[in-house]
Amino acid sequence: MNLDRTSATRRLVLKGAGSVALIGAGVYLGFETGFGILPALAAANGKYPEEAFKQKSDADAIKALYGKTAEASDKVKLDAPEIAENGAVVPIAVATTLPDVTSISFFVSENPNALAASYVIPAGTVPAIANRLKMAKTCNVIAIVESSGKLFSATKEVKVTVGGCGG
Amino acid sequence: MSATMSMIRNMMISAVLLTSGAWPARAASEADYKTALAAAEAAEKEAGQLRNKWTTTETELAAAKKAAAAGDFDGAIRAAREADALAKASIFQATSEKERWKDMEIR
Amino acid sequence: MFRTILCPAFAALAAAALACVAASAIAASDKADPKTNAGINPVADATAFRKFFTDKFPKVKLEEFVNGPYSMDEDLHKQWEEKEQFAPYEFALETGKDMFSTPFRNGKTYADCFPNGGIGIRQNYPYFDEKEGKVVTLELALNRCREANSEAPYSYVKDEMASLTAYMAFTSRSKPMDIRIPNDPRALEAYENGKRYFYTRRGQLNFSCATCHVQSPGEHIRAEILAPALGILNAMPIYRSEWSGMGTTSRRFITCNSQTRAVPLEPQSDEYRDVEYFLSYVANGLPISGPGARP
Amino acid sequence: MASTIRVRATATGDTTEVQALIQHPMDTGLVKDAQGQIIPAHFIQQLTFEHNGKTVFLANWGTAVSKDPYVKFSFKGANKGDDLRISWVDNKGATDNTTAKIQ
Repeated sequence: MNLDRTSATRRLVLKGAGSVALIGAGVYLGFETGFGILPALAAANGKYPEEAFKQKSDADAIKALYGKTAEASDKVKLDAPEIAENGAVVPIAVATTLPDVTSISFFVSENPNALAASYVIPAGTVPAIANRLKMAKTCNVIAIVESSGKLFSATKEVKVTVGGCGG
Repeated sequence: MSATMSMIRNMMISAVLLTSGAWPARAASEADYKTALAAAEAAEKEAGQLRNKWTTTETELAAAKKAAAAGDFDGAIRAAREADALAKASIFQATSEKERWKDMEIR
Repeated sequence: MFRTILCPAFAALAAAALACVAASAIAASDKADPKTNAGINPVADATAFRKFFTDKFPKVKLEEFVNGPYSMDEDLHKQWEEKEQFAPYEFALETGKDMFSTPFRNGKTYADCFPNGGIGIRQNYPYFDEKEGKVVTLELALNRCREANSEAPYSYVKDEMASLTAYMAFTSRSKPMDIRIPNDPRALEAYENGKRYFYTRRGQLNFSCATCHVQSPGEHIRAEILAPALGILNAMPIYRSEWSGMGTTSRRFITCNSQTRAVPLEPQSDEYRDVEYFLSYVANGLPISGPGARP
Repeated sequence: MASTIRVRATATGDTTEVQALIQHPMDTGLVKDAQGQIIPAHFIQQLTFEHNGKTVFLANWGTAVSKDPYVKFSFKGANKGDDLRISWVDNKGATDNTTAKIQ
């Protein structure tokens, strides 16, 4: 079932018209597997950083994830809104010109757990990511880029409140 | 009509509602509660016929019944009188808006 | 224009301590309401309506009014563009497409109930049904189609209805809204009733739809920015981040009512059908942009 | 059965831009339902993109990723017509996968 949306008029915003190419019929397998708790390993390999996701503050999460601290760098371009239209869906993206990037992570400082997402960037993958995160309240969004073993960061405050006139 | 004007207007309406008359000192009885509730429900029924009920009236009516069920007739009467005042305000709003809506109409 | 306040002479209320501004008492009895057709002029209304908003927002292109809050604020527009790359209503849209072509138990499908098989017709809804003498909205027509084929009607505020209207809206995307008012006094009355509902203040907050969407579009109510009333229904149904789910026109009307502390009416009550008729008519010519994503 | 994964992969020159939208509640475990019961945490933990058997992108997600999660990235070295395999696993062990053709 392939919803044809190649014609430009079908797209509200003409941004790189692509079409849905969906061949394989994915099978939704809902079964219980013993998903062992894995030791906290550096983010650069494929293991799920369970420990890092448990940390409260962004500093602890960064330490649990990378075991070192980051320095701010203007080569890390963090794109986030001034005022989030809604705390449940905040579009946040990062791009960097730093060389051989192996990992990119996003932290939301005042969320119950600061680490929101951590990405492994194999060689040949462009160090730029866009995603949509949840934010509990107005706070700092921090993007960390691991480039040739060193950590670089960018930080931006995003305002978050509820909407509507109360009722 | 500027938003601040409607703010003042709302405050005046709610102020008028809150300063209801003073209550007799003796402990209220169930009968007093029943009469107060009947008046409030009649007013709310009329507001319903005018298709203009307020959610706050409904919550006060519910609070009145809940307080009465718990035997707190003083509280129940206070809530029923509040509901009555709110219902009457919503009736007033419906009747006054019959003509006043034109004030804001784009022409 | 100073709004006079009539001092309410409620029997139940003792003399209020507050100084009461006694104003000209509005006659309690209802003045003869101008029901004559002369007083109702939808064409003039629509022109004035459109001019009000294009004057108020000269920098916003006419067809952009259908994007609601996103045409009012650059930072919000950027977030919307990001969302539209892969919009959250994708799933509802595809579910709606499946549902639309899945036959009822009697083998018929929605296509048999609608002109042109239901494809590319959303811009003509709601319409005035001269047999019934009332406005018929798309959501109502869909449920009537289900009942005509002995299927249970869907809730007007839940996902199934939103998916169906999302697909039908999608097939009409960018077509101009095209609502007609037949030369029938009942149609004019329905239109007027919708306009009256739109401008009537309700709820303890004493707001009308116009208080927010005519007086203060572009302004913040906490995090949200108010949409202009011009073309406000063109993007229906909408996926709202606030609800993290789809919302039909009915759901939007009901939640707006509760926000002003007015008790909502039954979905698809005459008032809602008429106000949808009014709002769609004055948006004639503006493109359909549903299904939409909203804060 | 429709997959929970919607993906668009478009190759321009040597770079392929990939966008994915996945149908998943991403419950945080901190929210109560209408009856006041806590909705247990239920979120995608790992999302993997593979091209020619090699992982080109791996996402480790926590509870702060939005419902019906979306991600966009690009990678080099793929051509039009290649397959891109996408799979996810969530904290309950449920999984889903699909394969898309790069346009």
